[in-house]
Amino acid sequence: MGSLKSFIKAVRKAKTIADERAVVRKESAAIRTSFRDATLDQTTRRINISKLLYLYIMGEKTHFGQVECLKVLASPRFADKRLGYLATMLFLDENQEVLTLLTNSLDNDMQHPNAFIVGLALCCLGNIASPELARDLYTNVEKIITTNNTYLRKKACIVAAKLVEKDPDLSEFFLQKIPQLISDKQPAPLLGASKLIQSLYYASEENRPALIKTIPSIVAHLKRVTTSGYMPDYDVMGTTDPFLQVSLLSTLRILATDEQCPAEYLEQVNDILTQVASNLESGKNAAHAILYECVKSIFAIQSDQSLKILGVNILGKFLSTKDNNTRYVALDTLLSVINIEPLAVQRHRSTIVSCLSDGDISIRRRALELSFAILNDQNIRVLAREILVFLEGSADSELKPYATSQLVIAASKYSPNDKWHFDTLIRMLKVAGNYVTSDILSNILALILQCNDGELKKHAVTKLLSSCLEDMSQFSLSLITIWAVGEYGDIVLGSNIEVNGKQVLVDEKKILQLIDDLINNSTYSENENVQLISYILTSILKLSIKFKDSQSIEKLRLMLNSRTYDSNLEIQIRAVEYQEIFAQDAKLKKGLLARMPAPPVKERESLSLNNSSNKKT
Amino acid sequence: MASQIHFLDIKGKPLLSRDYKGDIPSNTIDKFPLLLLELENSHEDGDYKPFINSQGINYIYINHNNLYLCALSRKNENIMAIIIFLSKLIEVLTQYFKSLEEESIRDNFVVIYELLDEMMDFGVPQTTDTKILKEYITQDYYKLVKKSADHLVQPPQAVTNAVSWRKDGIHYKKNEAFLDVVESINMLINASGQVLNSEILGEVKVKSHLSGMPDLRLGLNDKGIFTSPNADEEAGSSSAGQTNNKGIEMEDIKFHQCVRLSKFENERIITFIPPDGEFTVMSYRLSAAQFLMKPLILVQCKTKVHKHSRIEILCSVKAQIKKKSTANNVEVIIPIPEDADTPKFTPEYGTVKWIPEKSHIVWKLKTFPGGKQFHMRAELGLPAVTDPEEILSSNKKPIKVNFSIPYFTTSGIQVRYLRINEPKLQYQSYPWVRYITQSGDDYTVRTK
Amino acid sequence: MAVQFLFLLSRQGKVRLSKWYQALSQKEKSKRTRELTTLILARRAKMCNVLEYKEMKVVYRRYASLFFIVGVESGDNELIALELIHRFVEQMDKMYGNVCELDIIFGFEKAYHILDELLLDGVIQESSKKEVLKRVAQQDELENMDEFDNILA
Amino acid sequence: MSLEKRIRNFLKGPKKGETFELKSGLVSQYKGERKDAIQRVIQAMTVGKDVSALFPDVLKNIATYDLEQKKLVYLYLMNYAKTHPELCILAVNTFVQDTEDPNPLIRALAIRTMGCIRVSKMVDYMEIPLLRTLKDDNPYVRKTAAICVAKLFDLNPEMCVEFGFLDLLKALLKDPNPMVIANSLNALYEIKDMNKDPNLDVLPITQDLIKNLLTCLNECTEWGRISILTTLTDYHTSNVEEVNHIIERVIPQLQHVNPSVVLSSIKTIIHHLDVIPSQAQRSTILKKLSSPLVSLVSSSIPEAQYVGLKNIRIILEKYPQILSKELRVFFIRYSDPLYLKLEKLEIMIRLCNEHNSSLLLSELKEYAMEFEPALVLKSIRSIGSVGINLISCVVKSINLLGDLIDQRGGDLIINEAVIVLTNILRRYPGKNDLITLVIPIISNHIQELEKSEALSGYIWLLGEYPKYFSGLKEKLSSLLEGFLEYESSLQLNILTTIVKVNLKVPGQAYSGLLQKVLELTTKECENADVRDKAYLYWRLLSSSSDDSQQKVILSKLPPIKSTVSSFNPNVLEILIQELSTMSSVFHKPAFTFIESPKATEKKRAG
Repeated sequence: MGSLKSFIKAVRKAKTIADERAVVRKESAAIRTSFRDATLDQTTRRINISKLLYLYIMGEKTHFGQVECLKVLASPRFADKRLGYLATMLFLDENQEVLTLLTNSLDNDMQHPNAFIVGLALCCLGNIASPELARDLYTNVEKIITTNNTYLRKKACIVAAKLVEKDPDLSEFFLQKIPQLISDKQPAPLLGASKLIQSLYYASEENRPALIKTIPSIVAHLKRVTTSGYMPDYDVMGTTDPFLQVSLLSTLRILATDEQCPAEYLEQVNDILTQVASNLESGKNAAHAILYECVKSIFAIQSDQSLKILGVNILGKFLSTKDNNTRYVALDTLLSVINIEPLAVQRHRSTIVSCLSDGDISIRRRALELSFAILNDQNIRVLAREILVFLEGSADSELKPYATSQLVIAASKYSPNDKWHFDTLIRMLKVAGNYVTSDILSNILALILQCNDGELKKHAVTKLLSSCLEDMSQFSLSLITIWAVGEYGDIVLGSNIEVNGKQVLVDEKKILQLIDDLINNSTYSENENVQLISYILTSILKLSIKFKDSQSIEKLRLMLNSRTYDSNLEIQIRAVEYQEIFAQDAKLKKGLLARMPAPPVKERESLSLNNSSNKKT
Repeated sequence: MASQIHFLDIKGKPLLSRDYKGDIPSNTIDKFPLLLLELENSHEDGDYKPFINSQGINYIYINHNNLYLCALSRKNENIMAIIIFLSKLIEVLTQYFKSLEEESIRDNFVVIYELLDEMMDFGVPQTTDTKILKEYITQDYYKLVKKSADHLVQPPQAVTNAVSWRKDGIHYKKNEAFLDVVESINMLINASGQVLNSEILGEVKVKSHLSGMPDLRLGLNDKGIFTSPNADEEAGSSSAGQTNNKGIEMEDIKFHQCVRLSKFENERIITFIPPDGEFTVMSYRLSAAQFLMKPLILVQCKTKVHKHSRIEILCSVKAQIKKKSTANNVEVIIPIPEDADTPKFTPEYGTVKWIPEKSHIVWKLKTFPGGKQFHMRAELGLPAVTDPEEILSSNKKPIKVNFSIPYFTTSGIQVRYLRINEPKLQYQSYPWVRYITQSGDDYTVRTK
Repeated sequence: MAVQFLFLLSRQGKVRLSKWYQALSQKEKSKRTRELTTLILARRAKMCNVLEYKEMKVVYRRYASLFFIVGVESGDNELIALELIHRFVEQMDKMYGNVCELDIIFGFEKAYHILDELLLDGVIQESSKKEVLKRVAQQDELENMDEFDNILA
Repeated sequence: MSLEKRIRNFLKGPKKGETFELKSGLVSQYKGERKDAIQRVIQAMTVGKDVSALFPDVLKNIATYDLEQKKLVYLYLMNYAKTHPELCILAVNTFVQDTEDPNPLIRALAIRTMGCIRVSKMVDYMEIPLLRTLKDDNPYVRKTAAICVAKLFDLNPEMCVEFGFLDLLKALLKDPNPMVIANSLNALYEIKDMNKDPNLDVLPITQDLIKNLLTCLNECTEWGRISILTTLTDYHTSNVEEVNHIIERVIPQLQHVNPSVVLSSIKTIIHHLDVIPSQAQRSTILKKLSSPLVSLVSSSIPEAQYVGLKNIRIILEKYPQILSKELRVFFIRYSDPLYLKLEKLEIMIRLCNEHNSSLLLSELKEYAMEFEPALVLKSIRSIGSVGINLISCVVKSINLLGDLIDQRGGDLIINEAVIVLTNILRRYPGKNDLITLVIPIISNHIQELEKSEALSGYIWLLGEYPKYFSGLKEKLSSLLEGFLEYESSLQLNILTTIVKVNLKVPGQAYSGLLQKVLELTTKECENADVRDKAYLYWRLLSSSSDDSQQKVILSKLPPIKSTVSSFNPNVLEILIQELSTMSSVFHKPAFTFIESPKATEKKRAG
């Protein structure tokens, strides 16, 4: 076995992927075999682990090296420990069984006189602690967190935060340390303390009153950092310690949004936000990061009107920059502003709409969600048009189910009149009928059922029919049309509709033709087909009392009949039952197939993009 | 047929492209990696298809050596032809560069462009025969290019000839033709040694060192072939796929393009003007049920897995062939878990080697006399921490067996004669024939 | 802000360094790496550096031939994540002296050492530019002393 | 310098230098340097760098005797012609000269490249060279020129027709050289696809043409044969003699080594087959297709095998007997990619008959023990299909499924097995022995049912065979919990079952449940389809006679025939006509996924 370097070289020399795999697998096998060698010297052991690290980076399996890592880190030598811990943190996670073997080493090392060894153990615990490890080792962390050694204290804070996440019952031990920790002025321990406050806050409601009391200290820290002069070690393009500022700001936001936060504290927070936001010179990413964090806070907490205006202005500036990242976060943030300052966001409508056709999907996503957020009864005509354009033109199939659902929900809320409402829905079905969720589909049908205006109903059904005759590739359009034709066939029979620019008479033959085409020439998935056929069967039954021509009626019967052997259970049940109903006398049938009563009106909540994307059935 | 042809790496990144028709935007292929990703994600549901239709564009691709060759088209094209064309492209390039992979594409882009130009025009396949292409597309121009235009390399007549596979004026001092009859056996054997499925894939290979434009006639002892289709018209069926009492039933005979197919169909005679050098004149497939009731090489194997510590393998192999025959280079390839280590082997005969990159061990027996049986024991370590993803998979992987048995064809097929006639040169010539039976790609034994 | 994972990717799509702060199976890690590789390599230079992926946001930045990619929670500050990447790059640059892809390939341990002094459980633990490097250097020295002890023993 | 800047410089620096270097190389006084520079330009172009700025400098190197260099320059021109249409015209002279070169290779290269330079002005200069090359003595030049006519048509159809090129091309169909004929045929096909003029008959397929092509078929390269076979398939005749002649000529092609020639031949034969009046003769011909069909599956390219399998499935539906003896060929190989395995199962299940059923079942059992979930599921389905197709196998199938559940278990397998078992009972309704075999298996795993199809089956069985289930009432009422969260198909199923049980079980034991389900479906449910059904039941129960109620609701489902999917007859006919094409692998007619040229045109414009 050679050195790590020669191994890496051999991998890089491989000309094909297959060659590379061979080199890697052979080496991996040699390492496994080497592990069995009880007489192995420490240097070779280290080389083995280093090679495993390289394998890990390449995405290869390393499970067989877990035990060996634990052995190496148990060595007294620092180099062994350092490498052993490094590998352990990468190869193991909180779910590994061998983790229990680690407890002892961690315990010992956290009590080691050498700070760096303590540091390694802390780092390891912080990365892969399981609830058991947390309970077994919290006392060690409790001790270290009050040490004078800044290097260890900063680490201990973050580790404590992790332990509290793993077992909230450990809160009490660390909560009492907070006053002391937050009075530290050094940036690194403050970063740690800030994180610990956040973890404790989320771990239990009981912790919160005590944590809220730290607000004045945090405000003071922020004040100090923002007014401090140039600090070369912490300066990023003219901004002092953006990492600390962002961390403190986010902690402040969490605490200040709590209901129990007293008004005087809120005032302090308002002041400091004003100060931070107005003193920063924008233009550089680091400054933008802080401004962005401020704006998020401004709209999360109860803030003054003037501060809100400041926040809106900052976002406005963000939107107008050339930097795409800043534009992206601005779009993202506007979403949370909409409920607080709707008018301010409305002002950016044209920018938002133009982003719907941006070349970057990240921007498009944000713009789409925002478009729906700003949609109201004033602008629905304009925005609906833009969204339909998006649905027709865009290739983002993952965004479309969201867009159709939202459009339907928004149209129900804000449509200016019923005709517009139906026309918009039908246009949507025409351009994106394959991206409608079943829930929304039901909703559209319910709307038709609920419509009491006969003329409008006729308008809707004929329009559906002509759209479907023009293009049968949009599933929801077909489904809704076939249902409507069944229920309202009597309304449309005999009327003239326009199909591809030509006048067409809707007669029994035409409807039979439509059904036939849907059955024979459509190309939906198996599931969709089952649904479509089920709908068609019901329509056939309903049409049987609406048709006059005996030949047409016989055709309907044959269509039902042909499905009585269908391998799909639902279709077969339906076909058989309907066949029996078909044979019943006309009077009974009329009664059974009378107009269906309208369903209850359901209110639908707007969705957010992240939750809706996996909902497509 | 194809609007564009692309060579792409395993992630779908284009390496070299040729646009033949200009009816598809040139950045269309950039979507390919994303489409591949989508496809891979649907792989486990079995929704994977080696073809994609996205926004009106068809992506037709084949995978070779971690490369994709992809053709784009808007129309409802002959997909089989496209796939075969792509595979021909691989074949030609492999013959040009020994092996086709990312690096050889980068290194030889000039020649590849030339070949792409010659093999397809406006999306229509042209010449795909390497022997002919090599006549005028060479990697070494300096030998051919002279100072003036008159001496430039010319398109070989063969490109457009009816005999598009052979050039004029070939000359050999000694005119010889070598015939190899090779039968590959594919067999599926269950754990108790029963044959579930078997087939013989036969090939008659020719190495021709003959001058001029020789006309060859090959005679075999296959009854089916030599029975005229009209002879048993009354039976209502013709011969090629039909059982014959004494002859050998050949199914699925395929001929090299040089063989006169209609002559064969009408008169059952195999005649052809051979390409120069090596080629396969015909191939056939036989359902082996009538020849092979039991495995030629029988393998029985017991595996015992002791979790977290080791795996034990006990294997025996028996040559169920005639005593006087010998199987050569027998290899028994036994799958083992991916994370095994520290192999210990005790073969009764032969050598055993662990091939970790393929997760198997290979037991090699150089010569294996008929009727003999040997045993082998193997033991390998397994890690204390089990691989969370190691499912049943490796257990179900079958054992593969390789072997070759010279001087013998399983089907009993024989070459009766090879008549060589060069009308102009009238030379003396010598045909040589060899026979061999070997394992096919799929001679496998299922494990429990 | 908590980083969920970080990896370095070459333009050819090879991973040069990776660290996961979430407990995921190897299979899942590979799957995500592969998906993100495809998604990020397909993005054009002018696009923004944020990608919404599963329930998180992926922030990336290209330096010469390497992409630095981090996954953060969806409510996290994407711009500070960019600063974090930049800080990591800066520190490596100082450590290796003009860092290049090869340095990281052959010296990945050093990169991990910096990372472990910069982040703990995905949380930034040190914002001073000097401190991280100083601590890494001190530990390097400790390792050397081991060697020294070894020779004496 | 900051790191950022340094990195930026690093990125930009060499780029500028590179272009500059290339530029000076292209105009170097040394030949070798110039050629080297051209090569590097092409290399840069290959990896996607934009080197169009070098256009004028590359162009300067066009006049050369070095064939390789000429090809490279031409290649460059083709690539960047669109961005530099004006400059392209500067190359015209060289092109025209080259079409008169004594070397046919140069003549062909020039005319081929000219056609690929998609600049409208180029058209004006093409007339004379194209006329000349179409009549060239050398067939290599003619076959290249033939394709060039299609390229010209693409650029300017009016001119192509006006100047008589189309007619010249048609005339080439009688060329003595088979390759020229094949290319002319191909060019005409391309033109046919591009043509928008309804009055222009691009490729009239006449008896004479067919005759000519049939003689040419054996002389052609494999690709030429495919083109000819396409034309033979596009030819329609009811003349039996003619059809016999065509089939006779095509049958030898079934032995061709190229699978696409084989498949195209099969397609041609099937296309003309129906014209032959004698049933016996037709089946003789069909028999000849079985071996070639099987050969498609032994190709060494999995993608080609897949296309083969997809086409076999179509052909099998039209001619179910064609491969009745060939089951074993479709056995799954361990090394097959998953998509092949699944497709092979599709074929195997369609070949199942009394003779091979037990062999098939034992194979299916093996596959059901594999680890790829999709393969396992499909194998379970297939086990069920065997039992459904053959009554002799039904008990064996059921036991096999029961064993699988016991041995492997897991939600995936249980759900799939329950679906299959339900279908078996639908095939053999009312058979007590089967019911008592199946229902206990299902009853033991009700908790594990998740998949809606499996749940559906189970719910239906509750209504169909209520006597066989214990605790029916609890089972039914538990279904009503969370009713509104179920998908509509399950809601429908529960509704039907409760209505059925109510009619079947005398007394009022289930009337509470009935009331509840009707309320839920009519008052709470929004789904129109579910509501339709609910109102139908409600109205039926409240207004009609017991007799009609019984008739409608308790009508027995006739035994299903098969669970193997089949094409709708219209689709099948189209697919048979579209064998070997894209639509044969998607199993969808072309019109459903291929844009019409009109729509394409719109997109290109927009």
